[in-house]
Parts: sequence; structure tokens; C-alpha cells
Amino acid sequence: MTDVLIVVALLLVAGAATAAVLNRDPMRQALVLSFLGLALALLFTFLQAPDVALSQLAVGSAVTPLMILLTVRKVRRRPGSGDGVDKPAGRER
Amino acid sequence: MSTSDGWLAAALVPLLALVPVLWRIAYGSPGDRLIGQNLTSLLAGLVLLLAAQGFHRTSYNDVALVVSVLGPTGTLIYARFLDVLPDSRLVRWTALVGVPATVLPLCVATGPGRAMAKLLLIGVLLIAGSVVTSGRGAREGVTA
Amino acid sequence: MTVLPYLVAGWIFLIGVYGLVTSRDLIHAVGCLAVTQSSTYVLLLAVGYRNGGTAPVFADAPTDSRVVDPVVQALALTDIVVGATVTALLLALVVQLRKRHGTVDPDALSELKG
Amino acid sequence: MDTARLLPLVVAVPLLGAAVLVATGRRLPRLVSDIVGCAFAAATAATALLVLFRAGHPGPGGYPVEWVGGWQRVGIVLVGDPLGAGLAALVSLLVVAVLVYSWRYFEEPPRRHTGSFPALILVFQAGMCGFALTGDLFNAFVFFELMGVVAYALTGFRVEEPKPLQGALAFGVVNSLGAYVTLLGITLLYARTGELGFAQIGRRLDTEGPDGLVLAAFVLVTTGLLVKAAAVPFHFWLPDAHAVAPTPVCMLLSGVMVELGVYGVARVYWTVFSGPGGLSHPDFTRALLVLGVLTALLGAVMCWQQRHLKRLLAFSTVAHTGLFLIGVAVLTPEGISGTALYVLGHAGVKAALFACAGVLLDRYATVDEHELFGRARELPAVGVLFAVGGLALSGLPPFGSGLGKAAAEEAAGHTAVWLPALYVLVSAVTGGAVLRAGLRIFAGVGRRPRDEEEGGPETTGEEEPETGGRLGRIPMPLLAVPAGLLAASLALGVVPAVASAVGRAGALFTDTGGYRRTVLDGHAEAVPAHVPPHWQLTGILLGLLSAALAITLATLAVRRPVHTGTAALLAPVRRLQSGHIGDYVAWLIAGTALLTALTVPGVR
Amino acid sequence: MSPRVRLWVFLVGAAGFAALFAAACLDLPAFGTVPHPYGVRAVHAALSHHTANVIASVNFDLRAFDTLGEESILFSAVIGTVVLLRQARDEHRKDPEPATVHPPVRRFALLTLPFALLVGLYVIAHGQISPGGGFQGGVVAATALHLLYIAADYRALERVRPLTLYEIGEAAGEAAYVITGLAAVLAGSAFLANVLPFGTLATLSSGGTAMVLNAAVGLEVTSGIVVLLARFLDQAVEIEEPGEGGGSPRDTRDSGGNGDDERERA
Repeated sequence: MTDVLIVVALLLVAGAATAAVLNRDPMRQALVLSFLGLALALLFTFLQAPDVALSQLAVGSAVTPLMILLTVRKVRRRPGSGDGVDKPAGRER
Repeated sequence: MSTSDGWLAAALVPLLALVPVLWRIAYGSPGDRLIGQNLTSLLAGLVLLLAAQGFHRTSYNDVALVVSVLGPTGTLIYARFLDVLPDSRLVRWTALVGVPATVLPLCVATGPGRAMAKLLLIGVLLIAGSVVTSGRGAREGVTA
Repeated sequence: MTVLPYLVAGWIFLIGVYGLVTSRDLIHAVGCLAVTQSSTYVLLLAVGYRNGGTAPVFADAPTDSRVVDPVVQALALTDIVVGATVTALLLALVVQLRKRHGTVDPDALSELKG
Repeated sequence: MDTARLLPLVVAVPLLGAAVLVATGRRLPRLVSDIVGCAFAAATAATALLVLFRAGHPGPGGYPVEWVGGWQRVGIVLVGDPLGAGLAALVSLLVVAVLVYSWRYFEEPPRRHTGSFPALILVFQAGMCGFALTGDLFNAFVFFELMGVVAYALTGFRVEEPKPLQGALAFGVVNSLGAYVTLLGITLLYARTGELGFAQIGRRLDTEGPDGLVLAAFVLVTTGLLVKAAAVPFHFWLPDAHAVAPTPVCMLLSGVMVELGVYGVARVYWTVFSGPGGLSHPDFTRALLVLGVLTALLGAVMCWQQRHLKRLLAFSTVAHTGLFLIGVAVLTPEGISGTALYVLGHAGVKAALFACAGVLLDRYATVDEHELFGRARELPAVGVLFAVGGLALSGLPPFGSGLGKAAAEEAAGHTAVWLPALYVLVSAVTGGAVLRAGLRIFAGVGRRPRDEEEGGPETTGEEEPETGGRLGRIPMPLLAVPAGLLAASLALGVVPAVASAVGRAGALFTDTGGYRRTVLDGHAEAVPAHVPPHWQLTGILLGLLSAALAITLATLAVRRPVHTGTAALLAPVRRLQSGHIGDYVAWLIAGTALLTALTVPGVR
Repeated sequence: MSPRVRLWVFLVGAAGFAALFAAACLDLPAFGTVPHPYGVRAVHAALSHHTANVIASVNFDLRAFDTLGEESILFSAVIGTVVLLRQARDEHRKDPEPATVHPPVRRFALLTLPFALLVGLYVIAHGQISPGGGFQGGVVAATALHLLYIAADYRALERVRPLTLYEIGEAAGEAAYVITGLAAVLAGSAFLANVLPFGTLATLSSGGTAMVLNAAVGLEVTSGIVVLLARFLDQAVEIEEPGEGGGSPRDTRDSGGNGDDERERA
């Protein structure tokens, strides 16, 4: 029975990883990444590694996506600067 | 099939339910994705509780405890950044039906003691987290 | 089943690298790097698993139970910390890069050539 | 106290220093935090030198070996063999030089972050020393990442500039990816052997024959190390990062960090894979020789084409790394000891050259060869140092770099007769490029180069000075440090004790069985027969030839500037260096496949 | 390179990599079958030091040197992020607008906050007995603190978060780790040797120095992650670039990067 759980979790992880890569909008990617974090935590629990699962849970499903979200917010805050190129804020050249 | 296999087979149910949730997170609208995120932590909590029992390891419940704390926190943070907190009956009913249906049999199997108190605590946290983060009317509140 | 976990680790690695190669957004690229790294956790823990084994945590298990390999778990823990910190540092660079270049599209970065 | 006990302290002392600086740095005045930083770095250097001395005069148990935490065979082992301890000492001494150099540098440290820069440098020191001393594969990965993380942060230190950020990001992504590839390889080795120590893995591997798993583990582990060593095609990040990092950081990156990658390849091969269960010697030689030759040639060609001074120096590091890889590839004690001496000499010379470039940057706010044309006539002292550095880089006797080059090319000549010619050519071209830039900048010789002669987009040398404003008078440390480094490089070539110690180190390094017995069984080993690097007539003549060639090339280039024809011919090569992270990652994976293809005949 | 060429270079490389990796997998021992000598030795070693959680024992005792490196990576990444995300000379700060929060969300967050902190501490404290430890618990505790950001707004979070203290806490954690190691040397043993009494298996005070190191890591990780997230929040919420509209600049001359100090003094 454990093997079945492991296989399902493995496939879930592989699917989540693929989805995280194919979602090219970082905001969407952050959500998929936190799903990936949880799926990995489940897989690690089935592999009898609760310590690693806890770490992965804390880092993968909370801290990393949060940092990505904050970065996206910083990067997108300027109006009309979705993903295009506009004037750099650096020194004038 | 031994009893431990039974618990693990039960864990398979919420685990498989995560598959459509992944689809929803990856390809849904912002509201859908948030519901998906909410459901993920709820279902993962249930999987972890059932698996801990299936492996006969009460110490694995710590993982579920952390999920029940970080899950709703994550959802609320996302709600803040995506500016949505959709009203989701699906989440509410999954929590209100799924959590007791999982936790109560587990309590029976564990018997009274510290482990049972922890189980009940995790159950309460999962329900409270899911209900608050899927609450009706919360929508206007967090968007500010 | 005998090789599936290893192959899944390989798949995660390659799909993550694919994302890095084709990325049009540096934040997305950093996310892909995190995906790539998760392949190392999967491989590490898969290597240390033993059928019928339980976690080598003897608080609620007899000390003579059959256990999985604790060393790979410790390594994976270290690895996860490394991954989180690298992600933080790279994202900090992306934030500043956006300010100075006005873009997070790797195709539009042209300061260093030749 | 047993000297072996000191081994972990080489890592612990700088870390403690960094923690002290961060905890108190916000309140400390600049001067105090600089002094504290220097004190901790110097204490580490003293410890490392003590270990090195003991490694040179071993007691009954051979060179110092320490199991951290006293966990014999269960924990992590640190090994103070002469080469590893020597590298740790080199790192520490260079860090002291860099901290002294930056004493008057960064005139305006970020407010309320006074201690950050020296603290990061100290952690960098700890990471590099740990990597040089460890005898455990996973521990090596940890220190590999540690030096990486610090280096990314240091490279992007000047956040007000666009270029450093881009360079640091490419550096971070490519190096992290390399580290993950290495970790996959380490995991494969663990799956096979169930061990993590170099010596233990090696012994277990030798109980079975080589197969696909061992080959894959070798390729994966080596890939990450080659990324750090900037071998072709993993090298793209190096010029981008080294050209834009703050000058004191460049001195460390080019001087020792890249070389530690080469050291890692050699160490892992000799201790883990060189036995019957690993990768056969001809296969290893073939793979590394091909990569080394490619790296040396590409580095030299690109180096010659640059006008951004720091980028020019960065490409010369790529070229020299190629030569170091060749020295490792020939798999003889003489190759190792020659290369080790070459690395020592090169570290001093390259750091001195970067230090001179830093002076120019701070005075003129540019390191562009064309823009600086003749402007630095007022700095004759810097000019002399720069010219001496260029000559030493080309392998002029009796510099340490010259002796190292002579010994390494002699060793390489036993493997393939044309390899010495490559050594001469590459060091002449890189030295010539430096001299050309020196002639133009400090002497204003020849015609002022016109910009439109160069085709295509390229990196020019406009930068913000790293000090508060442009420098008026050159502060003492900015001159004393390069002068001291060059003097040290000279001393390496003329003090015979150095050469004999390096020879011994090379012999012990290549003695696989001896290493395993010393680490695991605590046996003292006799030093195998070896020939220490020494001046021979051919070596002296070839060194003089390279220097003469370098001078000729430089003079020719200054007299009659670039032919448009050759520039156009080389344009595709230059375009590969695109600054695009996706490109670099694609090359990294392709490089892994290339390395596989080069080693695959190893499976029997 | 054009995207198409880049993709081809990648595909060729990936094919090679896949072949290599697949070949290696086929030579690997089948999943879940072979015990590793090192793992077996580690279990014995952990039990000999009365540490119930073997993973904690490997991390904080057998391979404590790895963890020293790992904590230094975190330490330097935090310094690096602080330096990289400092307020540049040409930027200014703006007070974020206060947020209005829906009452149930606020109540939930405020109720969960102390509880989540407690969970974090519990996970840290039980590191050598049950799954968890300084790192996991530290991250939970640090994340929990950010519930305040949800419950109220950024200013509320800033008020309870004296960043200077956390930065010192991070350095203190790192220093405590190194000093514990050095103390063993002074006691005449090897660096990071476990020189304290081992206690009784599966109790809070078991494991000797593993317990101390675990606590040091907990301190460092909690403080480090708080500082890390604070820097990103600062950038996302407060720091404005030149030319960025909206809000009134608070102090255009401030160039140090840390608004908390000013606020503390004010």
C-alpha cells in the first residue's frame, strides 16, 4: 500500500514540477510552486522522512512563494509596466 | 488487508483528490487558484493524518500540525496579493465533512491521551482555517 | 517501481532546466531553478528508502525497528536550506536588476556582450 | 595541542569574525570594523600556515587528519595534506591582502552596513578554506555552495550599477545549477557505495568494476566543479561576473576561487575515481585534455579582443584555467606540482593586475583601454606594476608563474609533444593583451584606437568608481598590495624551498593509496619518488620566448591596430558570449553531454 | 543565440543528459532494497549519544560541520540580501497606506499568531526527539510573525519587529554555533565534539551539544528569515524608485536602507 501512495505522490510531484515550469506568469507560478512544496512534503512523509517533509513544507510552501510574490509585486508596481521594457531608473547614460 | 493498509488506502482518497486541484491551480482563474491553494493544504492535512496512523507513527502528526498552521496563513497571504478571497462552498463543505470524517475515526483508533488531544487540535485548526479563508463576505475586507 | 523514483528525479531536473532555458521572465527563471533543485531532494530520499522501513526517530518506535537511511535525510535538509537561501539571494538581485534595467526579460538585458 | 586539531579552526575563526562583525558592525566606525576583519583573517592565515608547516614536517601519523567532533569514520574528515593546506594558506593570505587593499576602498560603505563587506569576505574565506581542506564529498558541496552564495552577493554588491547585477545573476544561476548537478552525482555515488568520504567511497568503488553508474557519477560531479573552474563550455558566467564585481572581490574570484574548481576536479578524481573501479586514466586524460585545450584557446582569443580591462583580465583567467586543467589532465605528480606552483604564481600576478585596474577605475571612472589612452601617464608607479604583472603573466623567468608554467609544460610535453607550444602561445597572447593595454594606457604609445574599427556590440569599460569620488592621490595600500603580491610571486620562483615543498605536495596528492591509508588507517606514508619543479634550460628559454612573443604582439597591436578582417572572423565566437542566462544554461547541459561523450569509452 | 538555436543546444544536451542519467538509474540498486553502511553506522552512533531523532543527531552531532556550513550559507545569504536590497541613493520611502481587514480574518490571524509561534517553538525544542528542529521550527516561527501583516498592516508588523535586534540575533546564533564548537576544543576534545552529558533517550534534555546547537540554529533561522522577509516587504511596500508616482515621500535624504531605526527613535 505504501508503494501505491509513493507512486501517486511521485506522479503528483512530477506533474506539479511540469506545471510550475509551464506557467510562465510568475504570480501563477508561485501558487503552483507552493502546491509542489506540499506535494513534495507528502512524498517525503511516505518515504519516511518527516523531518525533511517539515522543512519542505516551511520553505517550499510558505517562504519561497512569499518571496516570489513580494518580488512580483515590487517589479509590477509601477503602472503600465507589466512585462515590457521601460525607462531604467539607474543613472543616465 | 491489514488495518494499517486500510488507513493508507483511506489516505489515497484525499491524495487522488489533489490531482484535479493541481489542474485548477495551474489553469484556473485567480479565484479558482486561490480555492485550489486552500483545498491543497486541507487535503494534504488529511492525507498526513491518515498516513501517520497507517504507519503507526504518532510523531508524524507534527507535519499535519504545521500544515494546519501554515496552510491558512499561506492562503491569506495569497489573498492579499491576488486581491481576491472567493466565497467557496466546496472548501467549506470539504472541511466540515472531510475533517470530522477523518479525525473522529482516528481518535477512536488512538484512544484517549495526548495524541488524541493533538489530533482534535489539528482538526479544529483545519476547519477554522478553511472556514475563515472561504468565508462569505470576506471578499471586500482583504482587498484593501 | 524499481527505477521510477530515480526517473522522476531526472524528469524534474530536465523540465526545470528547460524552463530556465526558455524563460522570458527572470522571476520565473528563479522559480524554475527551485524546481530543478527539488530533483535533488527526490533523488536523495529515494536512494535512502528501504521497503518496510520507518523513520529513524525513536521517540515512538522501538530502537530495533527497520529504519530508512538517516544520512540522506540530513543531507536533504541541508540541501533545502541551501535552496531557499539561493532563491532569496537571486530574487534580491532580480529586484535590483528590474530597477536598473527596467525589465526582467533576459532577452532585453544587453549590458554584457562579447 | 595536536596540529590536526587546528584544521577546523581554519574554517571556524573567520566565521566567528563574520558573526562578530555583523553583530557589532552597525555601531562600529569603519576603521574598527576594518581592523577587526583584518585581525580575524590574519589569525586564520596564521593557523593555516601552521597546519601547512606541520604538513611539510609530518609526525608519525603522516600529514594532519582530523575527524570533526571526534567521530572517527562516522563524521566529516578534514585533511591537511600539503596541497590542500597550501591552498588554504594561499586563500587566507590573499584575503588578508584584499582586506588591506579595500581599507581605503569603498570610501562610502552602505550606511549602517559598515561591517557587511569584511564580514562577507571572511565567510568567503571560510568557504574556500573549508573546500580546500575537506575530505568529504557532501561537505565539499556545502562549502562549494557557501563560497558561491557569498560570491554572488559580493559580485552584486554595487546595486546602483546595472552591470554588476546582471553579472551576479548569471553567476548565481549557472553556479547553483552546477552545484545541483554535482549533488545528483554525489547522490548516485552514495547509492552505490553508501559512503560520503573521498577515501571511503574510493575504497568501496574499487571492490566492483566500473559501469554506467560510476561514469554518470563522475560526469555529474565533475560538471559542477568545471562550472566553478570555468572550463569551456561552462565558462560564460566568469567574464560577466569578474568584469563587474568590485575590484577586491575580483582579486579573490580570479586569484583563487576559480582555481579551487580545478583543485576539486583533481582531488575528486585522484581520491575517488582513479582506482580500478573508477574511470581509467586514459579516459580522464582525454576528456580533460580536450576541455583544457578548448578553454585555453578560447580564453586567449577572447582575452585579446577585449577593451574592458577587467573583462580582459577575466578572459585571461579563463585561458590560464585551461592550462591548469591540462596540467591536471596529464595525471603525473609533476603535472600536479607544476600546476600548483603555476596557480600560486598566477594568483599573486592576477590579483596584482586587478588591483592596478581598480586604481584606474577609481581615478578615471573607466577601465576602457581606448578611453584611457595615454591618460595614465601621470601614474608611472602603477604603470610599472602593470607592465611587470603582464610580463609575469606571460611566464617570464624567474617569476613563480614562470617556473610553474615551465614545470607544467614540461610535464604536459610527456603526454603530447605539441602541448608546450600551446602553453607558450596562450601565455604569450594573454600577457601580450595585458602589455598592449598597459602600453596604451600608461604610455600612450601608438595611434589612438578609433571605436568604429570594432564591429558589433561589445562591453565597453565605463563604470562608476568604487570609492566615494574619483581619487586624487593614490592611497598607499592601493599601491603596496599589488607590489607585495608581485614580490611574493617573484619569491615563489626563486626560493628553492617553495619548489621542493610543492614537488612533495604533488607527489603526496597523486598517491591515492597513501591518501586513503593516511585518512582511514592513520598510517604515515613515505613520499613517493618525484621530481620537484626546477629551472631547466628549456623552461627558461620557453619562458623568455613567451615573454618576447608577448612584447612583440603588444607592440605590433599598438603600432597597427586591429585588422577588421580578423575581428570579423572572430565575431561568431564573440557572439556566443551573449550575456543571456538561457544561453549559458543551455551550454551547461550541452557541456554535460559533451563530457559524457568524451568519457563514454570508459564503460567496458 | 536565437531562441531556436538555444532550444536546440538544450535539446541536444538534454538528450545526452537523459541517456547518461537513465543508464545510471538502471545500474542503481532497485528502489528500497539496499541498506547503506554509513546509514547503519549513523543509527548506532546516534543511539550511543542518546539522541532519539537520528536525523537531528546526524545534523547536529555526526555531521555538525555540514550544518555549520549550512548555517553560514543562510547567514551570508541574509547579509547579502540586506546589502543587495538596501535603499539605494536615489530612492525614497513612502508610508504604506493602512489596510482595512475583514473582522473574521483579523480575528483568525490574531488568534492563530500566538499559537503558530508556539508551534514553531515546540518544533524547535523537540528537535532531538521528534521530527523537526531548529531549522523547521525557526521557519514556522518566522512565517507566523507575518500573520500580523495579514491581521493588520505593514506598520503593525514593523512595530513589533525591531529589525536590529533580529539582525543581532542572527549573528548571535551563528556565533553561538561556532563558540559551542570551540568550547569543545578548549575542553581538550575535537572541534564540535559532543562534550556535554547525553541525558536520557527521548527527553527534552537529551543529546548533549546537539541540543545546544539545535537551539543556536533555531535562533539564527528565526531571526534570519524574519530579516530576509522584512527586506523583501520593505522593497515591495515601502521603498519607492525615483519617478514612481503616488504618496508623499517621507525622507528623500535617507540613504541607509533601514527605516525601522528612524521609526524607533521617533
